[in-house]
Parts: sequence; structure tokens; C-alpha cells
Amino acid sequence: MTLGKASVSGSKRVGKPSQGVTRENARRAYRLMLEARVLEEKLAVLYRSGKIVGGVFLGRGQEALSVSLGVHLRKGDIYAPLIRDQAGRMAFGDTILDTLRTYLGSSLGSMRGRDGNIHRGRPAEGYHAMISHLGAMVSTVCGGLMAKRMRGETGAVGATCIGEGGTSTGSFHEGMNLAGVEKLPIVVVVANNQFSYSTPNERQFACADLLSRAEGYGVMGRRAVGNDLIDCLGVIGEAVSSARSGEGPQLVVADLLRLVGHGEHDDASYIPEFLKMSPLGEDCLDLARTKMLEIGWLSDDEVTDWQKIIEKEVEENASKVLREPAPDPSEEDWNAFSSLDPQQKQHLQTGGRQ
Amino acid sequence: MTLGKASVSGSKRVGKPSQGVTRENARRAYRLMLEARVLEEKLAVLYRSGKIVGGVFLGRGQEALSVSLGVHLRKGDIYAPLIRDQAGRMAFGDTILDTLRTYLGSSLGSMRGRDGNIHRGRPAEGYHAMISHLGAMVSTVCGGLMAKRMRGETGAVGATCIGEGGTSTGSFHEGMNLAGVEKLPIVVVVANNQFSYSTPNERQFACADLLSRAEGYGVMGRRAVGNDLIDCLGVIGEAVSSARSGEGPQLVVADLLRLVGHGEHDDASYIPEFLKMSPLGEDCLDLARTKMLEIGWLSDDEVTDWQKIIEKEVEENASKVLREPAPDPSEEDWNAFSSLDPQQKQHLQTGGRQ
Amino acid sequence: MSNITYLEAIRLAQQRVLHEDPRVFIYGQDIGVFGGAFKATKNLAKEFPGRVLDAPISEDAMVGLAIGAAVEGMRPIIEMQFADFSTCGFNQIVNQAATLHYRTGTSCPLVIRLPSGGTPGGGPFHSQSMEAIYAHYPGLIVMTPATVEDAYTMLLEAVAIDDPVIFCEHKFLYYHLKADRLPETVLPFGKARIARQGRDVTVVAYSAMVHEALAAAEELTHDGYDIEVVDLRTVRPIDTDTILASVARTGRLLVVGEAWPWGGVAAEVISRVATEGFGLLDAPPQRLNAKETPVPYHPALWGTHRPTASSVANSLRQLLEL
Amino acid sequence: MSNITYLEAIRLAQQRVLHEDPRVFIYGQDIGVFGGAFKATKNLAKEFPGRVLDAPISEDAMVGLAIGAAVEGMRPIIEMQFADFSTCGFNQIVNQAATLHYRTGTSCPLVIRLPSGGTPGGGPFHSQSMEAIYAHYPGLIVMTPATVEDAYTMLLEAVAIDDPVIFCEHKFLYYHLKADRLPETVLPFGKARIARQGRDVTVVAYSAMVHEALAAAEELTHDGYDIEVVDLRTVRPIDTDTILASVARTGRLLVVGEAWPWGGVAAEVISRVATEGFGLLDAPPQRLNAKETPVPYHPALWGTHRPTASSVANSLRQLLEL
Ligand SMILES: Cc1ncc(C[n+]2csc(CCOP(=O)(O)OP(=O)(O)O)c2C)c(N)n1
Ligand SMILES: Cc1ncc(C[n+]2csc(CCOP(=O)(O)OP(=O)(O)O)c2C)c(N)n1
Ligand SMILES: [Mg+2]
Ligand SMILES: [Mg+2]
Repeated sequence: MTLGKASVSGSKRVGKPSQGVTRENARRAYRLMLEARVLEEKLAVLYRSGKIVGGVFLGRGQEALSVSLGVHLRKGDIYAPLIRDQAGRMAFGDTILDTLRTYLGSSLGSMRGRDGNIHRGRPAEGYHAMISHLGAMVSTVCGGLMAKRMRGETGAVGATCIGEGGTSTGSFHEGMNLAGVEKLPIVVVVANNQFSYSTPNERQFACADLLSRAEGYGVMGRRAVGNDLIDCLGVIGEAVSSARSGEGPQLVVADLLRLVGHGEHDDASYIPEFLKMSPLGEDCLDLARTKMLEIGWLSDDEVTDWQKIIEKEVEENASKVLREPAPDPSEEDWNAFSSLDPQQKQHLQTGGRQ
Repeated sequence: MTLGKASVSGSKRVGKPSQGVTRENARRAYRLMLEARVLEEKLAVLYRSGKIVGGVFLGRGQEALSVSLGVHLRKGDIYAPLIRDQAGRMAFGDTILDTLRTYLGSSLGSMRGRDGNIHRGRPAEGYHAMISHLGAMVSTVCGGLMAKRMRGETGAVGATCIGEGGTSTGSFHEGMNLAGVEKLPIVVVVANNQFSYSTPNERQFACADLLSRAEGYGVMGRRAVGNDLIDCLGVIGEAVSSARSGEGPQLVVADLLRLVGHGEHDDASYIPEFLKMSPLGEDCLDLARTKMLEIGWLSDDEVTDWQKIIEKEVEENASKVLREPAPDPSEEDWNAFSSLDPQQKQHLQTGGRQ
Repeated sequence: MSNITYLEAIRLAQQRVLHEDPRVFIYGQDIGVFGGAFKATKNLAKEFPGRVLDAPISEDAMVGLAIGAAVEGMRPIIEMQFADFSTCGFNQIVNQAATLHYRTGTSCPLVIRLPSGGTPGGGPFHSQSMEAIYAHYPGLIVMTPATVEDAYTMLLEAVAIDDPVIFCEHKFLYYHLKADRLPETVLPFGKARIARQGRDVTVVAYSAMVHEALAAAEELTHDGYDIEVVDLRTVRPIDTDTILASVARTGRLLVVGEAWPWGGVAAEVISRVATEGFGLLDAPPQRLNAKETPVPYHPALWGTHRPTASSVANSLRQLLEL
Repeated sequence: MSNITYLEAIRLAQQRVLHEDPRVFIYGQDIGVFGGAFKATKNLAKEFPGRVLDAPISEDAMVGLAIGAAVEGMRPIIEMQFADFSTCGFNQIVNQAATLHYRTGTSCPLVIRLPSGGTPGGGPFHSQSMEAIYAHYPGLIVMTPATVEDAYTMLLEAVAIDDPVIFCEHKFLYYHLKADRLPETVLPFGKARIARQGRDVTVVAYSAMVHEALAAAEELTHDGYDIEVVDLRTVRPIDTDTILASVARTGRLLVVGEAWPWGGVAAEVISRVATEGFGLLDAPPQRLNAKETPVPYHPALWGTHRPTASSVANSLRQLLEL
């Protein structure tokens, strides 16, 4: 077992086991991974049965990496998860209920049917709701951290995830560079799952190692084994505490594989068999369970119990949400503006007078 | 004297004197630098006397770096110079006449008064006309190279320059990354003159060395001494021949100082004295002359002669252009479209019917 | 051939230009072996090796690349994965592609394909209609085909034109529309089409809204009205002559657009008719657009956000009473 | 105080909000010690340490940063060095800032200052007027002050508003306009101003074009005409009521905009008046806009490209004959 086996490029090299990994942490993380997995399986079923429209985008195979960022964050931090972060979201306080509500468009969900699926958050609580345009959330998190700094609030970090494909966007670059210039306590985790949609890495970037970009941004870089929960917890734990203690932006790059299509409409047939059979293709949930059973942090019975409890919770929430009201177009406040008084709002509508 | 003293990051390290530097090359380069310098001094005068409106943006102090790229290019190559590349432009075939015409808005210039100053080029001849938005030309050059590759044309390279400030743009990043992915024969020269307009490097990027970005793009990186003509000729010569011989994209980073304001309206008082007094602040023309006199590649008389000839040529061209017709608004083809027939063109105008 | 979808027409047009014109290549995310998010390039990478290429997620660089290639004489087609992501290539489109010919005299023949418009569950970032944004810029041609036939012929035309063309293809029409065969003859470039003849009101529409307008017109036959529907086909240029001739016959005008109202196609059309055909109007011209919020995710909200046959019919009834 | 320029009014407004509201900070290229490309933040970095910050050349990240800070309760002001460069931050503006409140219920109070419009020798990339592009998007407020007084009070207002505001300040007015003192009272948000009363034609204008319209109106007094000039002040929202009331008095409408015509402010205003005030018009409404090319560099071309007092006067004469 490699506790906190972090390969650090840049100024610092860390060898000792990380404080980021504790029995509690790991157990909590594992349970959240299970929760995400079971919930996402339900989402897939709801999609296939036509209850969810548009699309369903799952994080299967990426739960260990995702959750490891989430569990190291706390209230007051800022978190902008991306596509494959169901597990991290749950760790940051998102719920089975609100996930289902958002996917199903319930008017009681945080997005009230206005936005859906992974475009979900509660920005006022530090939980940013991603826009689709990849890379855009890096600088948004930076802005939140600037605000905290200006108000003299210390100790908070900001965090976001992105796929390796998203690193090709100008937005990602500008955000990373700005984070470096402003020396912000941000942790950016790159989930290199070898494909962006169907596009393999050789059509996405030409560097041997995405981690080599850390130096160019003047930020600390760390590598994690993307499907190894204990490694991820350790490495990301260090990154988060580095950021928290004022050492500036942190980039974590982790290799892994998504064990599912880009969305549920996609059979991912472009992922070659040999990759699936490689260590990258090992399911992080299986890996984590085996390891944690081995060191006695988990028992088989517990896993079975948790699985049952979670399945029940997911089913109950799903049937509840399926009965919840859809948003009513005639009740909808068809107005994009904020706190202007109603007369001003009326005034703002182009066609509202017709 | 350091012939071809190139510090190469990445896979290759080159120690031997470069073929890029020859007596002929260096003499041609020096003369072009002088031409650029004298011409730009005239532009400044024309600006101060109100003959040029808008702005004048000079490359004083950056001629060595700029010209070194230009002289290594040949017909059939693609070149997208940026703000401070008067010298490189002349090397690529731009003329004193067309520079003056463009700055003065003559209807006989290549831009016909429609665009001005540094926004000058003849794209059909491989000489791209920069748009102001920094970073944008990297991918445009890539596109030209893709076209050549698809047509089976080999041996051509593409080249562009950018300031260190421009490397913060998303556009630069996307262009560099794409160049890496497509393994294009492009040479990108970063002129790190320590300031972007008034902004010092510590507010522009956080890395210790911009050259460290080469690895992240999977491209070869080289460093040049930005105000040392012989060094620049050597290093850029190598970069260009690497690109030409199929070794993929090349990044050259050179430190230097601009010895003038961002534009002629700017007194550059934000550049601290100590920097001006440092080796960075040495005038590349002086340095080149001293070195070349030393090794006998140039004589004092020649320099005096050239200076005189150039001054005369610049003056003659200036008085000629000052008498040339301004564009006539009533003759102007107020139409942004290309080769559509006149009736279609008319058709395309929103307000043309009024 | 039979049962050719709007999507397949786009694929076939691309196949044809790749076949006939060695200057054509296609660049876009996932368009290679995968055939594109919507399969508009299915099998083309195999049929035309090296000419249908997967791009990195770099819309700005994709457009920049197309510009550079166009300058060198190629005819690139850029596929944006969704129209909404073209905002990330916006600068290159409006400041480099659109200005190149006027500034330098060199033309910039490229096509940017924008899978546009709303679908159920698409939400704010996979549903946008950006034609008005691009049409604002001199130097850009903006096409908005509404039929399988036009999807095919106009894409051929787009590739043939020496200027940058923004090709707004509607995702909702991809599978919904079918045709038996592809056309041999084509309306001239920039010409609008009378999609339905009528004498009581002129409805001007484009893209998916043509079909909502046609359905509304059908509905109004039950009320005894005879509605004319004009399909703009291209929104820059706009074929003002055809619109004016129609309004001259009907005296009444409703313009329908799926995009937001402020400065949209509807505003532009009404402005032209009011300016140039004021005397032809028997009643105030009207417009019907999307509601003024981001495009909502839930199908129930989305169905109200965009104009539909029934809201077009309502607008028509109101207009007929003015 | 005396001889306060439009530019100085902007500086003073920023000074005031920095002073009064700890949530305000300014982020933009060269705005720190240097005081900005146009000196709109001169001395502010010194007076408010850590709150007036030089940004890297990263428009996308600058806007993203502002959004994140706004979500956290701050009131950021972003200075674009020129409006033209905001295209590089376009995606964050229209897809993140503009949608945030509708999507999430969290407001996004930020101000993006766009030094806009043409000046002699500015050329295609330092002259653009982008108000119509931003106004197309629900969720953005777009201000276009035409006077020193408005530059001051509207910027205060922009900072106070809970929504993203695109503040289009006109570079040509920076030094040209002067006022003796700054106003104490303000027109309500979104209200247009009758800049000149008249009975023969209503000219609707905004930003620099208000002054061309006023000069044209003055010129037409020699022909015995009495021209009313309405200054829109904000272009989203548009104060349709004030426009309609004016047209009700004059019966004739000319709308003048410095931007391109297709889908511009003029198109939007004419569309509203035709739709809602058709019966008030005694003649076809008209518009006058920039010519449909990039903004040319040479002053002679530029002077013809944009509407001027004399071309406005010409349009007025034509309109008076209709
Ligand atoms: C700017 C932008 N362009 C295109 C897309 C469409 N798109 C959505 S996900 C995706 C692939 C993302 O790949 P990656 O970043 O590696 O994340 P992964 O899906 O592998 O987790 C693409 C191209 C987008 N969301 N944003
Ligand atoms: C995208 C973009 N934003 C802002 C500007 C305005 N601008 C013009 S030059 C300049 C500074 C450029 O600095 P650098 O790239 O270092 O080049 P240098 O002027 O030092 O040669 C800026 C900010 C621009 N041209 N493009
Ligand atoms: Mg990926
Ligand atoms: Mg610089």
C-alpha cells in the first residue's frame, strides 16, 4: 500500500505518508463513492426509460479522484465540480435528492428545471454551478478566492476539476496563469481519462505529461494514481493543505479511465480493450474496497449494509422526485434579471409589452 | 563571442556554432536593423508632427531578435509578425514605402487606408496582417501550414512573434497546443521585454521562466539573448531549420527590453532605471556593430554609408507618400464581402438600399 | 435514395465537397473516426484520410486554423460541437475572419457549422441560436436552412462562396425532417422562398420556426385564413425584396424567431419593412421570439420559451384583429 | 470643480464607489500604478491599495474572476482596455455572467467598462461599438452614457445594480465633453432623456451620436425645422415609453447608431416603434448607422463610415420630405 505516494514536480518533493489519509476520511470517502455509483446507476436507468431527457453524464471509474477533492474541502471553501464529479459533489454537501431533482427538472430542485444534470450548484454556498464551456470555472473560483482575500478571510481554499481535454481551452490557461499571478489558494485537479469524448490524447496535447504544465504556470504540481482512493486522498490532501497554508495554487494530475460513455447515449466503443484491461481500467471502487478490507478499515458486511441503505435511499428519493411537480411555464418568472423591482423588471423585457 | 550559444530545453541540446550565422546573414540582418531603426525614427517624427494619427508602435531595442526570425525565412514561408517586428518585416520583404503608406493611410498602400500602422501584411504572399487581439496569429499560421501539408508542399515553415504579455492569452495557448498536436513546422518567438505596456512580469505570469512552457506544449524550446544579434541569428536559425526539417514546433524565448514606450504616446517611465542600465538595456544595434566590427564582418565606413543611404531612402519615401492621395470615401467600396458579383454585394448591404 | 434526413443531407453535402474539391477539409471535435457528436461526418474520415480531423477543445484555435488555411487557398469547414461553444471562437470569427477581406483584399472562404437551436433537455448551453450575433458583423454570411433540400444545397453553396459563412443547422430538424431525394436545382444565393402562399398575413421565419409557422398557418385555415409563409433561408443577407413583395400582397407581417428578440432577425426584418415598405402595411408589424431568459432545461419550460405552432397561431389571430 | 471631462467623471465615479463601498474593486490591464490606457483609474491604485489591480492579458479570466468575486458578494469593475478586446471575454460575459441569476438564483453584480467607439486612426480593432451584441442577451444591462453627467451617475448606478452591467463609455467623448459640476440628482434607471425638444422629427440616439444628432438639429433650425433628440442612455433596457411619447408629438422617427445596422440599436428601436406605435408615425421610420465594413483606419474613411452631424442632417431632410 502506498500512503501518500506523491510525485511532486516543482519545488517540493514529499515522501512521508500524508495526513490526508485517515481511517475516517477513507471510510467517508468510500461510502460517498458508493453513493455516487448507486445514484448514477439509477440516473442511467431513468435516462434509458425516458424519464430524464437531454443527457446523463456519469463519473463511473472516477469516483476515487473526485471524492478525494470533495472530502478535503470544508464549509467556507469554494468548489466548482465538473462533469464527472458526482462523488466530490456529495462530499461537498450535495444530496441524492437534489441530484435527482436537477436531472428530472423538478421545480423543487436547486436549479428549478431551469438548468439540469451536471449544471448544478448553489453558488451562494460556495458550490459553483458549472457552465458547459470547459475551462471557464477556473477563473471563477479564482474570483471567489480574491473576494475572500480582499475581505481578509483566510484559511479557505478553492477547488475545481477538469478533464484532460479541458486543458486545451484558452479559458483553462488564462485561469491557471491568473491563479499563479495572484498566488491564490486554488487546487485544480486534472482527471486525465485518456479521452475527451471520443478524442484520444494524441489529438489533444503533445506533451509527454500534462503535469509538466505546472511549472509554466508557476504552480506546484502533484501526480495521483487516479483510481486509487488511498493515493488520491493522500496527494489531494497534501495539495489542499498546501493551498490552505498559503503555498499558492496546486495542480494535481491523475491518470485513469472512465468506465462508461461520455454520456449514456455513448457506448465508448472507441476505448480500446487493452486500455480497459490495463491498470488504468481497474474499477476504483473495487480497488478501494480491497485495500481497505486488507488494512481493516472496512468490513464486507459494512459494504453490503451501506449498499443496501444507499440503494433504498436512492429508490425512495427517485420515486419521491418523480412525483414532484414539474416547473409550470405559466408560473415561471420569465426574467433573467436579479433584484430589480417588478416595474423595472417589466421595463427590461423586450417583448414583454406585446 | 558566443556563436549559436543556445540553451535548449527539451530533448535536444546544441553546443556547436550554428549554421544560422554567416557573414552574409549577419550583414544583411544588421543592415535591416538599421533600416528599421531609421524608418521608425521617422515614424515617430511623423507622429509627433501630427501626420500619423492613432498611434505609432516601435520596436526599438528589439530589432536583433525580430530580424533574426525574418532573415531565416524565405519565399513560400508564412510569417505573422507582431507589434515590434519592423526589422523582421523588412527581412521578409516588406518595404520602407509600404510601411510609410500604411502608417500614413495612403490609398496606394497594401492596406489602402483601411487598416494602419502595425496591422499590415499581404496574406496572399504568406505575410499575415496581424489583428490586434494578441495570441490570435499563432493558430492562423498553423492553418497556413496545415494547408501546405495537405497539398503535399514540404520545406516551408511558419513563424510568428509575440510579447511575453501575449502568452497570457487563451488564444496563444490554444494555438501552441494545436501546433504541438499537429506537429507543425512553426517557430514562435517570445520577446520577453519585461513589460506588457506598463505591466511588469510579476503581474503577468508566475513561472520562473517562460521557456518552461515549451515542455507543456510538447514543443522544442530554445533561449536566445534578445539583444545579441549573433546569438539570436544562431538560435533562431536552429529553430527554423529544426522546424524545416520536420522536428515540429519550436519555441524561442528571449529576454530584452524595449527602449521606447509602448507607443509613441507613452514615455515608459514605469521601466526602472536599473533595468535600463542592466545588460538587458543595451542597444542591440550598438552591440551588433561592436561585435561585427570586432570580427571584421563590418567596417565603420560601411555603417556610416548605410546610415546615409537609408536616411535618404526614408526621407524620399516619406515625402513621396506624404503627397500620395488619401483614400477617397466617395470612391471607397463600402463592402466587406469578397468575390460576389456586384448585384449580390448590393444585396448583402443592410442599409445600402436606403 | 429515400428518407434522407436533414442531418444526412449535411453529411452528404460534406461528402460531396470533399469528393469534388481537394481544397476542402473538415476540422472539429470528435468528427474523425467517431463521426461527430451528431454523426454529421460519419464515415467521412475513413473515406477521406487526413481531411476530416479531430480537433482539440480549442474553438479559438480551430477558427484561427481555418482562417490561415483559407488564406492559403483551402476551403475549411469547422464543425462546432454545439453553436453555443462558438462563443469561445468568437474573436477569431468576428475580428479575423470577418475583417480579412476588407482589410487586406485576401478572401477568407471558410464555413463554420453551428448545430443550433433548442431540443428538449438541451438547457442553456446546448440550445442557443446565435445567428443574430454573427449577422451583426459585416463580412459574415449567415445561413439558416429550414429544409433537408436547403441543408444540402446551401452547404454546397457555403463552401463555394469566397467569404466566411456561418452555417446554422438546426438540431431539432436533424432527425425530424426527411426528404425523398436531394434537389438538382437551387434557388439563387440569398433568395428567400415562399414556403406557403397566402393572402391574409405574411409570416417571415427561418430554420426550425418555418415549420412552426407552417403548422400555425395550417391551423388558421380552420378559421378561414390564408397565411403566407416566407422562409428567409439566409439571414445575412436578408432578401428584403421577397419580403416586401409578400407584404404588398398581404398587408400584414409577423416575424418569428427562435432567438431572443433584442436585435434579432425579427427586429431586423421589421425594421426593414417599416423603413422600406411602410405604405404596404395595413396593421402594425409584429414579432414573436423566445422568452428573455436563458433557454431552460425542462421540456415544459422549453416548450413555452420558444415560439411554437400554437403561440404563432395566437400571434396571428391577434394580428388579424388589429 | 470645473471643466470635468467625461473621462474624469468616470474616474471620479470609480473613486467614489471605491471610497463608499468596500465591496468594490477594479481589475484590468495597466490600471494600477499606470492609471489605465486612458487614465480612467489615475491615482486610484495609490489611494486604494490592493483594490485597483493590473490584470494579465486574459480577458476571459478577468471576467471569470469578476463573476466569482460577485458571487462572493463583491462589486467588481472590469476595465477592458478597448471594447474590441471584450470579444476575448465574450464567453464568460454572455454564458456565465448573463445566465447566473436565472440559472441559480444568485445574482452577479459586476460592471464591465468598455472604452467604445471610433476615434481618428483607431482602425478596425480599436473603434468598435459592441452594445448591440451584449444587449441581445437577456441578463445583461447595457449602458451608453452620452454626457459627462451620465458618465458619472450611470457608473454609480451600474455598480449599485445587482446584475451584470456592460458600461459602454465612448472614447471620442473622453476629452471632448466637459461639464462644470457633477449632478446631484439622477434620472431613474433606464429612463431616456429628451436632450432637445422639437416638434418635427424625433431623433433617437445614444452615446457619441447624441452630439451628432444635436448638431444636426441645430443645423436644421436654419431650414426652419424643430428637431427633438432623445438620448437613450441605456440600450438594454430601452425606454420605449419615452420614445413613443416623442414620436406621438412629432410623427417622424430617425434612429442613429454608430454601430453596424444589422440587428443594432436602431433596428431594435424601429422594430418597437413600428410594433407598438405604428399609428403614431406619419412617415416611414428611418435609421442611420455605420457603413458595413470594419471601422477604417484613415480619418477620411472613418469620417464617412460613421454617422456625423452632416449625414444625420441629410437623413433628416430626406425624412422630412417623405
Ligand atoms: C469549450 C467547449 N467546447 C466543447 C465542448 C463540448 N464537450 C463537452 S465534454 C467534451 C469532452 C471533454 O473531455 P475532457 O475534458 O477530457 O473531460 P471528460 O469528458 O473526459 O471527463 C466536449 C468536447 C465544451 N463543453 N466546451
Ligand atoms: C487580447 C488583447 N487584450 C488587450 C490588448 C491591448 N494591448 C495591446 S499591446 C498590449 C501589451 C502587450 O504586451 P506584450 O505582449 O508583452 O508585448 P510588448 O508590447 O511588450 O511588445 C496590450 C495589453 C490586446 N492587444 N489584445
Ligand atoms: Mg477526458
Ligand atoms: Mg512585453
